[in-house]
Amino acid sequence: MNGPGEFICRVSRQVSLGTNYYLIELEAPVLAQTVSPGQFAMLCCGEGFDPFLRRPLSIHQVNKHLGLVSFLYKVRGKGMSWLSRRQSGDQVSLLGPLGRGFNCSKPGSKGLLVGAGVGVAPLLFLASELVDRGWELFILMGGRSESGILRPDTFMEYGEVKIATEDGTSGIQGSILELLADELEKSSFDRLFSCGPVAVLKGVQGMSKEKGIPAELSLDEWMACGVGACMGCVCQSADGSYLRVCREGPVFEAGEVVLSG
Amino acid sequence: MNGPGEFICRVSRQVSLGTNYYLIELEAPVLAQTVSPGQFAMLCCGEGFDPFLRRPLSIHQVNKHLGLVSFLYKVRGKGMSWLSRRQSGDQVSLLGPLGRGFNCSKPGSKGLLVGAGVGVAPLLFLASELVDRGWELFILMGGRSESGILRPDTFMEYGEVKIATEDGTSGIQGSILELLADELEKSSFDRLFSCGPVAVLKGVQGMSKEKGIPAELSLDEWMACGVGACMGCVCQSADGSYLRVCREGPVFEAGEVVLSG
Amino acid sequence: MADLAVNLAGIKMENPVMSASGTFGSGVEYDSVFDIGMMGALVTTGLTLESKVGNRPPRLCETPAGLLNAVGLQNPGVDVFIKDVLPEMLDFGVPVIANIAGSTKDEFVEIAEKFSGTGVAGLEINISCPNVKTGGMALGTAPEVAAQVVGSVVESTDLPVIVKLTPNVTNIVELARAVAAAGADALSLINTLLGMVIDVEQRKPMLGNVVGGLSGPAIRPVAVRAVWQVAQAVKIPIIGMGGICTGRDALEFILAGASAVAVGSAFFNDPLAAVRIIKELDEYCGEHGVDRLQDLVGAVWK
Amino acid sequence: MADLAVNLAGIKMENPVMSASGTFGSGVEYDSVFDIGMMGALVTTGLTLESKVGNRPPRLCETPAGLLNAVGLQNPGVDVFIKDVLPEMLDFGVPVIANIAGSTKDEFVEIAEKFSGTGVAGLEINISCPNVKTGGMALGTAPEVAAQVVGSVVESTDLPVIVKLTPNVTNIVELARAVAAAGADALSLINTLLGMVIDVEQRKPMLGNVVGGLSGPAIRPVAVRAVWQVAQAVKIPIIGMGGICTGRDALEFILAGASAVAVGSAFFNDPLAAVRIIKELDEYCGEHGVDRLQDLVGAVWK
Ligand SMILES: Cc1cc2nc3c(=O)[nH]c(=O)nc-3n(C[C@H](O)[C@H](O)[C@H](O)COP(=O)(O)OP(=O)(O)OC[C@H]3O[C@@H](n4cnc5c(N)ncnc54)[C@H](O)[C@@H]3O)c2cc1C
Ligand SMILES: Cc1cc2nc3c(=O)[nH]c(=O)nc-3n(C[C@H](O)[C@H](O)[C@H](O)COP(=O)(O)OP(=O)(O)OC[C@H]3O[C@@H](n4cnc5c(N)ncnc54)[C@H](O)[C@@H]3O)c2cc1C
Ligand SMILES: Cc1cc2nc3c(=O)[nH]c(=O)nc-3n(C[C@H](O)[C@H](O)[C@H](O)COP(=O)(O)O)c2cc1C
Ligand SMILES: Cc1cc2nc3c(=O)[nH]c(=O)nc-3n(C[C@H](O)[C@H](O)[C@H](O)COP(=O)(O)O)c2cc1C
Ligand code: FES
Ligand code: FES
Repeated sequence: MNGPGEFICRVSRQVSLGTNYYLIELEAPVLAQTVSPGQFAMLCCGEGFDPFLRRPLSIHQVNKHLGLVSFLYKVRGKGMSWLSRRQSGDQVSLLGPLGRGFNCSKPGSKGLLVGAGVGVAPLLFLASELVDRGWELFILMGGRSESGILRPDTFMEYGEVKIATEDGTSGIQGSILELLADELEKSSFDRLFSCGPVAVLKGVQGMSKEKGIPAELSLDEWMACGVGACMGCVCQSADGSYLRVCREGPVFEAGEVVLSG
Repeated sequence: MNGPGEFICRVSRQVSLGTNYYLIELEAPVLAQTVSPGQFAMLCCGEGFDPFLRRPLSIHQVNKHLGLVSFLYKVRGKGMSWLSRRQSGDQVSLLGPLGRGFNCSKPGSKGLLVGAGVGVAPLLFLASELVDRGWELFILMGGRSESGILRPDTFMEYGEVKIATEDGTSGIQGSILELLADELEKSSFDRLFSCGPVAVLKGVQGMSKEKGIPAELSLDEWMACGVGACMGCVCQSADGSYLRVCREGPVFEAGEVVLSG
Repeated sequence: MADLAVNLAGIKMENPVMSASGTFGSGVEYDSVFDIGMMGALVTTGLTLESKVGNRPPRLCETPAGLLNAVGLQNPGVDVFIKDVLPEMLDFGVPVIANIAGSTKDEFVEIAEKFSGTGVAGLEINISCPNVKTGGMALGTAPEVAAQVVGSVVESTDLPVIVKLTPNVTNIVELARAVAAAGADALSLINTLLGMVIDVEQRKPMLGNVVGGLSGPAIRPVAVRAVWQVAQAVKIPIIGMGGICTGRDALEFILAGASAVAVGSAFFNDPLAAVRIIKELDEYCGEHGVDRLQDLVGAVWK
Repeated sequence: MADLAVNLAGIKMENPVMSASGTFGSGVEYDSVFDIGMMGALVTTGLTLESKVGNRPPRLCETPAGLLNAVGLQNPGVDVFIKDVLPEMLDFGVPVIANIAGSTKDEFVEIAEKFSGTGVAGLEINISCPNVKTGGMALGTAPEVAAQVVGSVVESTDLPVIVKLTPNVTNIVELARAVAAAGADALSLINTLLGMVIDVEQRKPMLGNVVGGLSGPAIRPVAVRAVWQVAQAVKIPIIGMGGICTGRDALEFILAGASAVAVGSAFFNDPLAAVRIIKELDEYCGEHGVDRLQDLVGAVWK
């Protein structure tokens, strides 16, 4: 098994994507070679012991050739706030690659990506990998308003993009789930791939079942170790036991998990 | 009483003075007007709660006209390390002016300043004030080696400077206390003013008593509140009770305190 | 403006934010920093019958997100305090609560009696100080002993009696029940956790007193748990404290069951902490449509 | 290289740095991150007689300089563990200590017996878990009850028996004395402090289990104090833990009286914490002319 490693990475770029959203690019050649879509890393986001825990972030984009890995993130609290103040040349420690990502080798050729808010983060890397494998992609992006629709132009390079915002400032006014329902009415897909708030994941899970289309969901839980050692980050599995999001996930087949919250 | 206030100050300059020593200059017009030599401020030195306490730093230099106050400091641990990474334009919170400083209105005209290591910090502001009041000053500076002799050229503007380093890389090789003993043999002074490690303060205290020359000592203790509220920062007084370094000090007459450690 | 007022066992406060004993001097020390009259109430430093020099230094040591202290109740004694310090505290125009620390039951009674008619709004009985050899925590870990002290004080005074408990016990609920049954009008939770830091260079304890009391954000989860447990077991109001630095921290205690909160170590991190917390409580009420903050007391379990 | 080796109640370790139960999985999870064979010893996660699903999520909540957890001993049960997990742990070539968590005295004995001849180097009796309804802390706060459990396990096994104590007691020394008298070969100090965090938006507890155990640097002063108190009262060796993140932190425990130390939450802050701590211990010895690290055990009071 090619397990995770601890790396001290130079920041090559930090880009602000409007209020509260950032893209950080790190020099991480080993990680760039070994990581696959849907996997994540635990980033050290502070100096003292407050914050104490590392922060899980999904791999957003990879440049194997240049050995670069980037993360797309939203500033929620002090960890992400600290990260957003790193500048090129600074160093950031991370542990990765972690978890079980999307299963890009499953059969199929027509995929629908459903990303809400910063949940689009892992979907860009996924899109590039799927397109490399010959998939045709359709991409749904949702958010509160236009400023929460992240990097739509870049996503367009991989497939047709449709947008829904709650306030109608971009795309249709409404929920990404309405967009999804529409899309599933209109055409058929081999597989759904989704990441975002639990309400969105639940919607995707429901429609996946209803339509009989397999779906993969990327879950979010508080994490401590990130490697499966502490049993802290569990979600409920269909059989009632608990699965570690950091190890058995963060990406699960829709039927594997019971979503709560 | 003109008490302390809480101020959020813009950093106007951060200068590295060789390994581990820095000079930070802040825009603090109110403080610049009200502070006197030997007083200090409690600086917030971090973002989360680790470090949790503010750090006491003596006022090093004041530009009343421009409303600037600067601090000279040594990076020991995480607080000073954080401070050293502030750049011009960043903001730093501080509480000040605090404590009882040097008594510049005491009679006399010939003074000897004794500063060891970063203990010279409060002595520059003191020197400028004393010279303004017509004192003639002699300044002894001590340190482990040349790199620990801070801003000798600036001190020279206020009086004759003599230097002692343990390794002889600057001035005489030896202790600042030898320099002091020499100096007290050679001439007479109206008052001694000292700041530095407790061993140096003890030496000054001893010679002050022996020669009958009054001395003022600036003490160092762990502090929490800095304003006299928590009773945390005490030193022993000559009568066996405990005095708050942050309130009754940090500057004491040599005869007032019993030094330990 | 939401209604932040609270009537705590007869002590009327405009808002629930008090100072924690021993961390705020007489208030005068912070007088120029902010308007002390904004505080809900002031609590004095621990007062003993005779003056006390306190423990030898060092008395403080910073710890991760916390502070270890062993001041040891340095104070001028209750008589000097009442004569010289109390008047300036009363001048702030907010209720003043005297934190009293006897070393025996009888001393507690004697000190309590001295406070009759002095203008203090209540007494906080400190049977939880970890930094003194006699009295303090020694009187506050066994329910029967604590109840005896409290009962005697309650009998000897007309003032509301608040009992400050230590978290350094197996069962804080049992302790709280015992002092409530003995007539306590309110409880203060929590005093500091017993801790120690060692200087690995000198190979000796950092504090002159060897061990000390741990406070600050580090202990907040322990304090919230204690309030949550005790609030469900007793009927008297609770003053919650332990690492409160923000309005949200204060709300954790209120939701757990505290009617008021005290700010202590936070002053050392931010001298404006109390003012900011009051503002943040008001903002929270505004944002969440809460008219009376007291409606939230114990909302987590009620 | 200083001599860092320690023989802890017959368990021979090349250095005193162990993993803390429940924080390090079976070691396999960190296998690619660093050389697990460098550790002094590995301690398993808490093991119960039958498999246990654990508490419902959320199980974790970050606190200032700390972590609150309520995992609730999720584990496959002792039989599956011995068959499937233990072999890969033993493969690392360092002593493996089984942390066992019965819900009754008899269950403790039954689990202990299952470990005979399995290759584990010792048993750590967990009578201090705050996150389970039966067993755990409930068996570990009353000295007589704790002593009974320990006595029974000691009789039923030839393995060294380490007893892990909770700090959530009035008198940890009394507890330590009782289990030492009952035949414990060593003590582990401390398990987590009982704590709680409230979500002020949802107005409900952050953890699915409501309360949890507080660990990390926040609790270090409490842990060092406990080790310092207990080490002076008992003759058996102590494994110190609670917030150890650096070599200096480990030294605080050693100077206070611990013969070995365990690293837990620190792994979450820095996965390389244990390796770094071992290096820093060696450096300290080098810089201070210490030939045998064990010479420093208890140096603060000896
Ligand atoms: C596998 C995985 C991949 C992730 N990938 C990304 C990503 O690519 N981009 C991104 O922006 N975010 C991602 N997240 C979420 C991200 O980890 C959190 O936003 C981050 O930890 C917040 O840290 P903070 O210090 O800024 O906020 P904090 O101060 O820690 O918290 C701010 C608020 O967010 C809540 N919160 C924090 N962390 C979590 C969490 N893990 N789950 C639920 N609530 C939480 C807190 O309760 C609090 O209310 C991912 C999470 C997981 C588990
Ligand atoms: C009134 C006063 C004025 C001061 N003025 C200056 C000044 O002008 N320039 C300057 O460089 N320093 C000054 N100091 C000392 C300065 O406050 C400490 O060096 C600083 O707090 C260290 O913070 P840190 O986070 O970098 O180190 P920490 O990580 O907190 O500590 C590093 C080491 O220093 C020790 N230490 C830290 N603070 C103190 C303290 N207050 N007393 C004794 N030991 C301590 C710790 O035990 C530790 O070993 C002054 C102190 C006082 C009380
Ligand atoms: C420096 C200091 C001195 C204290 N003195 C007293 C005291 O005299 N009487 C008392 O009951 N509590 C005393 N305490 C405890 C506090 O009142 C409070 O209970 C504790 O610090 C927890 O709150 P905090 O974390 O907000 O500081 C003291 C705390 C500190 C930090
Ligand atoms: C996530 C987690 C799980 C734990 N599980 C166990 C356990 O199963 N058995 C046990 O005895 N202690 C358990 N503990 C307690 C630790 O072993 C240790 O005693 C405590 O965390 C203090 O050390 P630390 O601050 O270095 O983490 C657990 C701690 C954490 C953080
Ligand atoms: S975060 Fe530790 S098991 Fe997932
Ligand atoms: S630091 Fe609080 S009294 Fe001096």
